Amino acid sequence: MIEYLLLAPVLTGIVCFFSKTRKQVETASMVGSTATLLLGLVLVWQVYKYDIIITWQNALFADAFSAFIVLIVSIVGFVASLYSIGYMGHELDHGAMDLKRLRLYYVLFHGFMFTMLLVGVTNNLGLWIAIEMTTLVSALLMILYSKKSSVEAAWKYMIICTVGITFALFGTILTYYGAVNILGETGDALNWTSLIAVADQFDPTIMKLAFIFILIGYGTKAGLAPMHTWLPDAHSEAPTPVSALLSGVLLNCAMYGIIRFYTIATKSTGVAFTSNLLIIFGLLSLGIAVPFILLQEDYKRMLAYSSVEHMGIIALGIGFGGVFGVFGAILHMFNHAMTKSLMFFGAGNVLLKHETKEIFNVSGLVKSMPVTGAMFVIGTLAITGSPPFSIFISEFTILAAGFSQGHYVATVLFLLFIIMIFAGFFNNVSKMAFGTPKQGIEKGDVGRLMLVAMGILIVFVVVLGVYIPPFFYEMIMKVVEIVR
Amino acid sequence: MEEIVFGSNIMQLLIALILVSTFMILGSTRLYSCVRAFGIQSFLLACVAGIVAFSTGKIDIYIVAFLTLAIKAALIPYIFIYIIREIKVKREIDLYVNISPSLIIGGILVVISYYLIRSINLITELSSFALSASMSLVSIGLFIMISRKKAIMQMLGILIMENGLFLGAISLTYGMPLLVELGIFFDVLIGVLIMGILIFRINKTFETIDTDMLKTLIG
Amino acid sequence: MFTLSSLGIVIFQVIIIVALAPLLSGMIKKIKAFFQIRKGPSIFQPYYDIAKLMRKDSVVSENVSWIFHAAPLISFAAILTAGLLIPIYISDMPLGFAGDLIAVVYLLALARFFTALASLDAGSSFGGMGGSREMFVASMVEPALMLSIFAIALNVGSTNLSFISQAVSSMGLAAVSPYHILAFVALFIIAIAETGRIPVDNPATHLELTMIHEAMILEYSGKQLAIVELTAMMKQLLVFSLLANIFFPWGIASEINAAGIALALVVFIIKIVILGAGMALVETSTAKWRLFRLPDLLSVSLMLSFLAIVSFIIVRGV
Amino acid sequence: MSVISYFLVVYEHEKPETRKAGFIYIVMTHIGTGFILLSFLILAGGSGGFGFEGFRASGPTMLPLFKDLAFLFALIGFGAKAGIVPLHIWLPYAHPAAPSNVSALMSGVMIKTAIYMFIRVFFDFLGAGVLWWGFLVLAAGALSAILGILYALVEPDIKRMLAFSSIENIGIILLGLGASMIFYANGSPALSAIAAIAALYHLFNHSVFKGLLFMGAGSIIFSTHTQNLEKLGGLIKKMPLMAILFLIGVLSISALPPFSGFVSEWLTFQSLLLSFSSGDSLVRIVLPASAAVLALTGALAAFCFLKAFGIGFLALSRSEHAEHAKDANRPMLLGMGIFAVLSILLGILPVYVIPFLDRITGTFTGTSIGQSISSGFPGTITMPAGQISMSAPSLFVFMLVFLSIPLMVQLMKGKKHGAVYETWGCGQPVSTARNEYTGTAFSKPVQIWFKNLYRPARELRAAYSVSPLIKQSFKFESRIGQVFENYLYIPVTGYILSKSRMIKFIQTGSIHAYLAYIFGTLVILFMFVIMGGK
Repeated sequence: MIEYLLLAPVLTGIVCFFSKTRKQVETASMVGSTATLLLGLVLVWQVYKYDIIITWQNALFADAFSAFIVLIVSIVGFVASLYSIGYMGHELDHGAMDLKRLRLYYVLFHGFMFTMLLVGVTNNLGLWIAIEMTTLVSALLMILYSKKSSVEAAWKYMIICTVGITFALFGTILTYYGAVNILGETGDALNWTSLIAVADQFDPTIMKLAFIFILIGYGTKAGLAPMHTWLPDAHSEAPTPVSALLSGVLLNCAMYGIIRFYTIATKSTGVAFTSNLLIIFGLLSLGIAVPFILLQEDYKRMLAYSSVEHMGIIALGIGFGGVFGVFGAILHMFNHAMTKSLMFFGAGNVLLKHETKEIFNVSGLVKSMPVTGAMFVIGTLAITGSPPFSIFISEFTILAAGFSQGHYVATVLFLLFIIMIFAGFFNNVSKMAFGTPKQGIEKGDVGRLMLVAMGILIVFVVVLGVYIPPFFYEMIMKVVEIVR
Repeated sequence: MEEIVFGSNIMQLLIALILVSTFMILGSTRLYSCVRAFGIQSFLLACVAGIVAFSTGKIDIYIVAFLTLAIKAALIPYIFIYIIREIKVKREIDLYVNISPSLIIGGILVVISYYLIRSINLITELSSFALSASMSLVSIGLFIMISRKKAIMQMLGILIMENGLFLGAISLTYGMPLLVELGIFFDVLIGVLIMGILIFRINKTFETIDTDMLKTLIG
Repeated sequence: MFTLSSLGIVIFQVIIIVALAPLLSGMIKKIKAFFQIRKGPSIFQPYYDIAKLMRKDSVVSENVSWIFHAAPLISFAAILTAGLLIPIYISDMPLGFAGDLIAVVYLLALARFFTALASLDAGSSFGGMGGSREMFVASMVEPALMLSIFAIALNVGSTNLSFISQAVSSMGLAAVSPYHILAFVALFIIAIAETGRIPVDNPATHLELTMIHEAMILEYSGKQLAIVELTAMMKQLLVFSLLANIFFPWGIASEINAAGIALALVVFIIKIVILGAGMALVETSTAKWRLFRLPDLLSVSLMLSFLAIVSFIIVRGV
Repeated sequence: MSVISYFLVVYEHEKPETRKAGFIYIVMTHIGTGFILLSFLILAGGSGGFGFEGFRASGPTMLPLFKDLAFLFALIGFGAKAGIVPLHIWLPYAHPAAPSNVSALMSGVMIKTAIYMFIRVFFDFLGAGVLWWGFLVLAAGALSAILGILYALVEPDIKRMLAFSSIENIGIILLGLGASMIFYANGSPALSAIAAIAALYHLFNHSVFKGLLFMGAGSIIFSTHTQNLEKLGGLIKKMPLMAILFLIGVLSISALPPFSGFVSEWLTFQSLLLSFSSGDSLVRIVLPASAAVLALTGALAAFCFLKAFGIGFLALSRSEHAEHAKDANRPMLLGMGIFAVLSILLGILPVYVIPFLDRITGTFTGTSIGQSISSGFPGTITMPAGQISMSAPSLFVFMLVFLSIPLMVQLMKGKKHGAVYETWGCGQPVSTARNEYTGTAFSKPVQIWFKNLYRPARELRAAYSVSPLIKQSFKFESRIGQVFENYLYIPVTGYILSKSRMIKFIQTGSIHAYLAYIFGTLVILFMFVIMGGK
């Protein structure tokens, strides 16, 4: 069953490659992404029923957690492809893009989808290869516009992530070494299932070293604090649908990797070591995001830093542990993916109309682009964690976990940073959204398709804030079992 | 069984030579000499893999050894030379940290990694030597990336780290299952290809591949 | 409760207040003249003034609204209602239940509010200046007034005026303790400010710099001026009776019989004349203070009353 | 609540200062929510349940330090929402920015929800057993009352003045609440019930007359298109009906006898005065002192609203806007009328309101003293001790009776008014609106009295016509320094921004630096593990 899921994006990529006219490419990509979405949902339904699926002599495997990641990837992927039809179409008409590049874009887009799905479903070391491939494909996607800044961003992204991933490889090797002593030379010394069963007999010092390397390696990919430097450049320079995918989904896949190893490492090294590390990194990412959001001039970079902040929150959630903490973190992954891509789409619309990334020369959004403006403001409220929306629920659960687990200082700092980020974020967005529009910006919103895409996401953001469907709740509880 | 294999002094000699080749890269100021040294290093690595395969008699390690030889010793240096010739870049590498201090730092890194691995004291005497060599390879690779300005040198730094990891994998666990090794090689190859494309694109837009120019995105 | 006699007392009280007020101000003017070694007008001069004003026509400014006409009526009514609550010649006032010290203070505030409002109505700068200064003085007076009332209330345990006067009179001479005197002095200073006597405000002048109360009623003439003057005099009488019957309530009739009431009346007149003399003494001996030195004067009275409270607690040793 | 009200505040978002107001508003309330969250977490920490019963259950079991912490966070959190002094800066910005019916709602109801939660947390969850809590609330109340009214006094903008006066009234409510907490902690629930009734009564009154005043201000702005008091004047002739209603609002907020403000202020005074029967001597000193503060606030409130009504409505209109103002339309008057009637009734018939309030205070202070208060003569409120009683209806009746005497005297002889002539201006030929007293002049004495609080700054710019000798016109501008804002909020935000400017430096743009960061973290973590990190 997993193979079909992986096959779908590859097929669409190939079809897009061979299709000539713009109409063909767009229809092919639409059909492909709907297929991926449906297959993803089917997989989730199957996992919901049989708990674990292992195929292809256990190279591919899917349990509740990977199903959760697949769900995020397919939903955001579908909406992103919907959005990119409108976005790329607009770019084409305005001459920023020619047909050849457009076709290349769609091929790489679906390649990127394939690699992220692969991350979700592969077994132990396949994870490393999948993440490595995501870096490669997304680097290519970034240099679509041959602007100076996007090339520079791509180069930095490439170098820093590859360095990070090499460390992760070393970490994986160390875990493999630990496993081999116990499990012997058999092939499956790398799969999650066998590893978790045996995890508590590993030698603690090796596992500590391995966890450090993994944390730094996948931490670079997830944008945790000291290794986040590539994130603002990459996410602000990439084309909008790609940056939505990057910060909405790719960071979650990297976090998926960290949490996988966290479950293994904690069994042998004891909870204190790993969770303290995660809390330190979480608080660091939150702390570093604050100044950059407070004094930001470029709204896409502001959104990128808010991704760093939210990854910090997820790390904190896992670090706090307990049912509350992990549940909050997992829910936060989903909420963040939805809200962040919504915000990036909004930013994309603004970019198309105002052709500038400076917050200073954008104003009166609510007047000039009523629908996007409204959704952008709602998104801002959601992303900063104001009550009626979904992110508030997950942040609140993490806060409650922090308190009940006794990490008082961390929780107070967490709250303080959130408030400061709220102030900075709102200051910038209120400058953009309200007031009178700059001259030369005539009224009227951008493409209808894009608004539909944003509409779907708004539904998730608002509904989840109020009511978590039982099916969804059960799935997250299953994931929590796996992680704890 | 490890002691016998690693007991043989040939293995120690090979690992020592690998370290020497890294220092050659550290010490060289011209691009071509670096690429050549990298080629030698990969070749030596292939020999180490060959010996391990020979002693443990497992077929897939043979394939791995052959692959290292083919890809890392031959194909990648060729790609490097192609890139250098294509971009007509000036030969020497401009550096943040010039040669003598970087050599000293390389030395210190080797000592540190040796001390670190010894303090973990979990593996037998000799293979810990191989592990510390791989650790020092990784750290020197990172140092090269930090201290060299040219984009190509950063690519080279990554590949040196890759070699260090491969050495560590071989010495620790005689290589991973075949499927995984193939995946890693495949990834490394594509990585180099894409970095090449990137370098061409940088050269086209910035007219130089000196990373000092890449400083526009701030704050 | 609402028997004929209590109705009689109430009406008698009203008559006394209306009658005695001009007499009191006449007497104070007489005593002041005596200290300044001049003959001074007769003590019944205020009655003649009011009668004269009643007959005169009134001239009203054109840009005036209904407030200008309503203000004298409301302040007259407020002062008279306050008068009912203060025991003048009989200790348990039949209408005592309707309000206590705080109600009296706020009734005075109501009268002052409407006079100041009327002063603004005419649109002249005199009225504005008078109103602003009056409210400025009032906002300094009220906290000191409240604290001095608390000093007495703490001693007796209630703010009901008749209850206080009965309690203090029953305590006899023992009541004159240190905090009692402190509170009295504080209230005396406030009385000066409240009735607009020399150090705070000069009642006898029309010089815009020194007059506060006069400035407010500058626009009135004829019958309205008469009512306003009468209200001012009644307020003066009430403040004096407050001073007299709270601190030295001896001689107040406790039950309703002709002899007791007559005696109480005589004693009451003597007391307010003595107080008037004291006030006149203060007026002739001090000059008018600058407006922005008044806060110091009134903070003196504030501290005095605060000391009264604190000393009450220390003396009581509770 | 705060999020949606933010959108109401930013309704007319064209004007930049509305956006600034909205921003300050949402950030302050967000800080408030942050603290409230913290205190709820502490409360829930014990039993884990987030429902009110969970809090009620965990209240007594918590150890004292946590209890105090929960109390402090709740005070700061709800204080930010209610606008207690140190956290009040959003109120004078948000209210004038919002359309007036919204600000009527906000200061009438929204601030009260914060008070509701105050009571719920202090009495219900934490059991209000600690004495120093009461003193803290009392101090906060006194401070907010004094500073609120002082700033309201010198404020030329009507709606900002009303916003500041909301802060003052919140202060008065807190005074009542603080007193009731002190009595409760001292173990005399009857007294604390009275104080709580006083607080709740004032809360209810305030919503009524503040709503009335805000609607009045709204209709003024609607017809004269200006919020500045200095430009109004003479409105009583142009908007007679609205003027009467506004006057009723002004009278009740300045707590003058027949109106609602007087009753609640009287009750608060009595509750502060009841301290003489409580044992602790500190209480017997602090409470009368706070009564003095309350008296000062009351007097200043009368002063401030006299200025508002006098300058705004009486005499000649100072600008042509005010000249052409026409009376408010029917629905506005109706709305204001209802509130005016309500505030009169509340003033005259407190006896019916008190048993209703008593049932509320009975729940959380544990005793109901309803009957003892309204026992005596019908319509009077009698205190349990010392026959202290006050009957508002009878005061009103006496007023009416005594009103008739001077009225008859006036009507008795001769025609009502004599000649109508200009105002007396020492013989000046023409009395124009220019020599009328202005709002700032009216409140000048207080400004000089409290000058080191206000730090008034004034500026006089002369415009020269032809030669530097002949001055053509003067431009006078005076500003009142907002102490809290300049000395507390601006330095803090400045510090945060400068610190973040420093941190921004780490994103230098050079790839080598970024790699160095990764290398650094690796080394640090290594040391961490080697040292045998736990």
